[in-house]
Amino acid sequence: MNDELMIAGKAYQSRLLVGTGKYKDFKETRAAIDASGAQIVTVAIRRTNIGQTAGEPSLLEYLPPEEFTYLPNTAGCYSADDAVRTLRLARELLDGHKLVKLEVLGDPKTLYPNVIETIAAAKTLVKDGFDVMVYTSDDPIIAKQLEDIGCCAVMPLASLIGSGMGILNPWNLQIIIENAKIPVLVDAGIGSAADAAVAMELGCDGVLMNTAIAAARDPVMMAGAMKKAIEAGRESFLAGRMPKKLYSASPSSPTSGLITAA
Amino acid sequence: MNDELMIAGKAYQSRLLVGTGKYKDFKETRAAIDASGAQIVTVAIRRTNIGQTAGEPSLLEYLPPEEFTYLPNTAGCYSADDAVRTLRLARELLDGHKLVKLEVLGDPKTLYPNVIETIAAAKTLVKDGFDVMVYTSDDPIIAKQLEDIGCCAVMPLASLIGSGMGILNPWNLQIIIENAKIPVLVDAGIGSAADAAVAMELGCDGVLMNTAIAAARDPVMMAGAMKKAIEAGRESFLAGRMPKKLYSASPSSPTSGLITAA
Amino acid sequence: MNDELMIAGKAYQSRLLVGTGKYKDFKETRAAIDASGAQIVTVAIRRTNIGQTAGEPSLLEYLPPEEFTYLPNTAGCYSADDAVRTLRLARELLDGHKLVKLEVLGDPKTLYPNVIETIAAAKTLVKDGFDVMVYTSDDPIIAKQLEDIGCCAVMPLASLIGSGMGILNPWNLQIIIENAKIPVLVDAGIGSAADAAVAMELGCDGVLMNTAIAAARDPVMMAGAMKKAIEAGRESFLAGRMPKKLYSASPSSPTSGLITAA
Amino acid sequence: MNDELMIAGKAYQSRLLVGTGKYKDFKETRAAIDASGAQIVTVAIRRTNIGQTAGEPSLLEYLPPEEFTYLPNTAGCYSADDAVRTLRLARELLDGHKLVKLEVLGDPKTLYPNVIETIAAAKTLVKDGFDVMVYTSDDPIIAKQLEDIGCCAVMPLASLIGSGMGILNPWNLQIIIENAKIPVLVDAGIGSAADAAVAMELGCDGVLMNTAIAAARDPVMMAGAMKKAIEAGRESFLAGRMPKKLYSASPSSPTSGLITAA
Amino acid sequence: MNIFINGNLKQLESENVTISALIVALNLTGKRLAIEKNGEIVPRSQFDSVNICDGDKLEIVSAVGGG
Amino acid sequence: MNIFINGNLKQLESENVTISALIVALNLTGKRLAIEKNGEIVPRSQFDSVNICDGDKLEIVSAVGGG
Amino acid sequence: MNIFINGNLKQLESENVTISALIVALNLTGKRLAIEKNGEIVPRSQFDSVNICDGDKLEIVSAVGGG
Amino acid sequence: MNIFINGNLKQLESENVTISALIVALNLTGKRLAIEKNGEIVPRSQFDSVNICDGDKLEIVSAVGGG
Repeated sequence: MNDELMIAGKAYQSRLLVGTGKYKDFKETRAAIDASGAQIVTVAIRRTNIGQTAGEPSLLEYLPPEEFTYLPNTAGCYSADDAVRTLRLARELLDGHKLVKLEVLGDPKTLYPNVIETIAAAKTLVKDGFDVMVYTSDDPIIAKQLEDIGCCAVMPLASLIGSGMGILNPWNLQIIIENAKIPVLVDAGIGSAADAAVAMELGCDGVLMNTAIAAARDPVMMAGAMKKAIEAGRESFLAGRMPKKLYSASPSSPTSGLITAA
Repeated sequence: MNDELMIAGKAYQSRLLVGTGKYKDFKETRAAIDASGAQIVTVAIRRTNIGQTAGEPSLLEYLPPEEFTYLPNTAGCYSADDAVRTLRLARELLDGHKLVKLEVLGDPKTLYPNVIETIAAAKTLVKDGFDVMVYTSDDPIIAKQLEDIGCCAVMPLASLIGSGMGILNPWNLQIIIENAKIPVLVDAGIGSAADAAVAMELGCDGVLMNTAIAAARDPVMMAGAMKKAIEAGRESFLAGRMPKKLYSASPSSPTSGLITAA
Repeated sequence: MNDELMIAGKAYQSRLLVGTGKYKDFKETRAAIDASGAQIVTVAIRRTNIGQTAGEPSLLEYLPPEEFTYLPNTAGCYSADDAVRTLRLARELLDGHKLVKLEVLGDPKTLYPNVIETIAAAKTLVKDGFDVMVYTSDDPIIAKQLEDIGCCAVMPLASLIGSGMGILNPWNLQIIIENAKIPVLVDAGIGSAADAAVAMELGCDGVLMNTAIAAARDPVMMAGAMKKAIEAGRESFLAGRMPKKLYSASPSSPTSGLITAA
Repeated sequence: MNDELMIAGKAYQSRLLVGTGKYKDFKETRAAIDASGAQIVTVAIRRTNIGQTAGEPSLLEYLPPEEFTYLPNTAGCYSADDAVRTLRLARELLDGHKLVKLEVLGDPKTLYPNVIETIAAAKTLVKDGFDVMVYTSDDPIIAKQLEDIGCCAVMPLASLIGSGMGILNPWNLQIIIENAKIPVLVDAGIGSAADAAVAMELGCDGVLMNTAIAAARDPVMMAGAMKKAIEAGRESFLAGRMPKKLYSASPSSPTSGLITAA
Repeated sequence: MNIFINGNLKQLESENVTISALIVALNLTGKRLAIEKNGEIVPRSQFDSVNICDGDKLEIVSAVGGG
Repeated sequence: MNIFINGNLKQLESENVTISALIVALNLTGKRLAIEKNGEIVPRSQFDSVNICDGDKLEIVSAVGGG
Repeated sequence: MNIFINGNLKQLESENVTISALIVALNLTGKRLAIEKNGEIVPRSQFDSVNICDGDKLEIVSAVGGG
Repeated sequence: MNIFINGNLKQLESENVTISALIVALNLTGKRLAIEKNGEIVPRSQFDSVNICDGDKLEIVSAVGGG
């Protein structure tokens, strides 16, 4: 089945995007990402650790930019300015790389997005030529505004970052999906494979997660589970589920020809 | 990963059991079952259509008993006697085949199990040498009694047969799973791939479904989705999900080294 | 509004039935029951404490049988015989009192009902002339059988006794209510006033609770809250709620005459 | 119990605020509002129907401003300017009345709030001396910003206006309530009395509704149910509910002294 | 002269009409109203003094049932 | 003689004790009780007439708080 | 003679018909069947030896799609 | 001279140091970096030509694991 995810004009076979944080070491990071089948991986931009011993391994050696599409994020930014500044550095760092994940947070306790600052940053970044995948709340109006600004993908939360609470408000996501002409990816809040399947069955184009894999007892096995869950949910969505009804019209076995009728 | 499902002393690689009813034709039945990867398929026992043109194809030609483990059911039976009589005929029909699915229904409107008659039938069948996989309600006490009677697997409902409502009471299923020393399979009520993943994440040993596949817009694609969902849910259960918390303790990206600290 | 609850031919104005256990002292018990407005109160039958100082106060002095309808229960009974024996003693104790609450438990860990033993006890008690209000699971078939046996009220659980988990499976309760010609009361599992309102909105005829009141920080205030919640839920059910729809057809304010149209 | 709702320095005994739209006639409007016990009623501002027969009754004759606190709203406004203009007219209309309900909608299909325009309007209105009760989404960051701007109450939605879907995301409401130092009222989406009780048990200071009452089969009876539900939910919140646990530690009746121990 | 009331064209015979006079003419005496003239609110206290001129745009609003 | 009350052995000096007498002896006068003797309920009306014999098993119960 | 097959009356010319013969006559040769005669299962091994008599009630069943 | 690197004061003996030289001095040769000087990004192509002056504020960043 040819069912690719198009983001900023590029086609991806995997609808699972993963973060690279919170792993035991780079070896586990790589093993989990391989198991996940993800083609797009998020990275954070941080001050280089000055005075570190030369030759100390770096993330990029384990995840060569030739093999993966990097998605630099603005994690930890609480203002539009910081986010824009961070992504400009990321673009320089990654040789003009344009695809970025914008997130501007509202407070350090909930990590809930600040949609006002997010919109301001999105306008600047789009004008500046970035392909912006934007993390936001499940507010359908804000999601539409971000699309109108020119973001290449809108990424509403399922629940708070790192909470693993799953999809708290599927109805808002449904409205966002119905109204969007750009890809809608669920970002943040997924806690288990079933959560990922639910998101895809709602009609999401993809899911971005990190903690659900990295904080599992066995991250590599969970990464494989997530790969299958995303595919299962997607195919279930495309296959068209049976209708729900409190009472079934008909059992699965014939109601005629029962010997009990004798 | 070697993670087999043991039922009545036999090992199965697939944890998805499927029904064979409600398909357009036998060709679709076979295609869907192949896509599902199921090794155990349920069949109903019905009066032979007398006067049918010879050579008319039969289910068994499309699903040779050499390739699949048949699970004759008692669909449509409302008393222990009818169920026992039906399965004795099934055993004769299938050359002494001992593995059966017992279900005794309470009324034709809800198709909810009659646990009293189910227990009576289970006692007779076990004494009579059958390997009984028993469909029942999500009553943990009844489930335990059926195990004590000697059933080889207990199969509580997720919701009403053919309803596609998914798992209505995960808490009862959890109790049943905690208490059971025999395989627990969710039978009836699964409506989508996500439902199947949820069931497996609860710790079920397997899932039996029919309508969710046969009544999908594209049954073959849905069958493939179910295969992946069952595996995803199982691996997610084994991998050990992250803890849920309303507030996240920590974001996925480092909180230090932010340029914004400049 | 004249909307009485009829049980065994007697009319009650209150649809809230309460237990008398787990209170700090008899004074609090009485204060909470007065605040609840309950007319039917459950009591347990236990061995008299021999050698207790004479004149030590007893429950009956705080809740005179002339003011309240006693509902002796069979809490702690795990067999039909024990339950029947307990209620015969209760009848003698209460001068031939016929209205009783039958509950036969399945195990001490979950306190889930044993419906097989419950049915056996119900048959004996009804034959013996008792008016049986029967605690049971949310199995619609069992509920119907208990009605057919001649119980005067069927009382399915919302969730496990003392769990406060609220209504875990409203769909089963709905089926029970639709099929029943006798009063259906939710018994066990209610944790808060909202839970009680939900139960009544489903169409239950009443609710029986104990822990939700007795284990609240302020039992007397919670008892008053429960009284209002039961009445609110009942009147909401009778008033006929608005239809649910994901999108609203119409706002609450006129869409014409807006100055913004200027 | 003295438990008043303070809004803009004025104390109210009722925590239920109601709209005045969608009723059969003014007589029913008044009867329902009386039954609800509401002290604050919302009204819309619309172009006067020119050429209407003189003496035609008006809402104000049925709900004299001396008896009720009017809360003029901006229903139907899709921009900050329209909302501000509407409320300035309302202030003039109501002799300098300062308490208003600000709502700026995002689109006519979902009636979801436009939080960007809402914030802009709130700033202008607060500067202009209005006491602003503001309708918003369940975005905790936006809710906090509206509080910081100086609104006197923040009113997040439970679900879409007129949908009757109840509280779709109690977790967000919980965060808003925890962070707020001003009253938090749930506005929009309440469909039944149980929904109202759930909102109050979450710790909301009040609930504003219209359709749930006006569109009930019997609006006056539903209004009374809502009054009780609000009080029940409030008292349940104050009384402190019992803890939830899947398994109960203890039954409600004594576990010792059972005759069955004989 | 021609004025606009609530978006509709309205012809008035006489010139130099006050708001108060207009209210009477419109049969709205005693109604609780707020009035905007060319985008500016006219305080009720000035209804007698403020004149309406040709081409004025008036908004006349009242409170109605709403939620 | 020796009897069992609520599962516990109890010694009584005198023979031929009625239930009523026992209740007094047990300091339970005036309490609302139901009594089972060797598995059979003894109606309150018979408390004066029914005698207790050596080895009898008695259950004496009352109503307590419960849910 | 008259027999009942799956609840329907069926007339057979010849007497002394074996189950096997009946299967041929019913055009069911080669089908996988199980047969109950007057409530008793007839093992396939006995299809050749067991005769059908007037008034016998037969149930002939096979496996069909079901869930 | 004194400069600030990632918020920390750093003393350099020699004057007229290029970015490239600094990278060597900081033992960061071969690392994938992006550098901001006094709030302005310095393109990698200009690392050899751009000099650092006393009081300059440098941000040196790289990509790390994040979600």
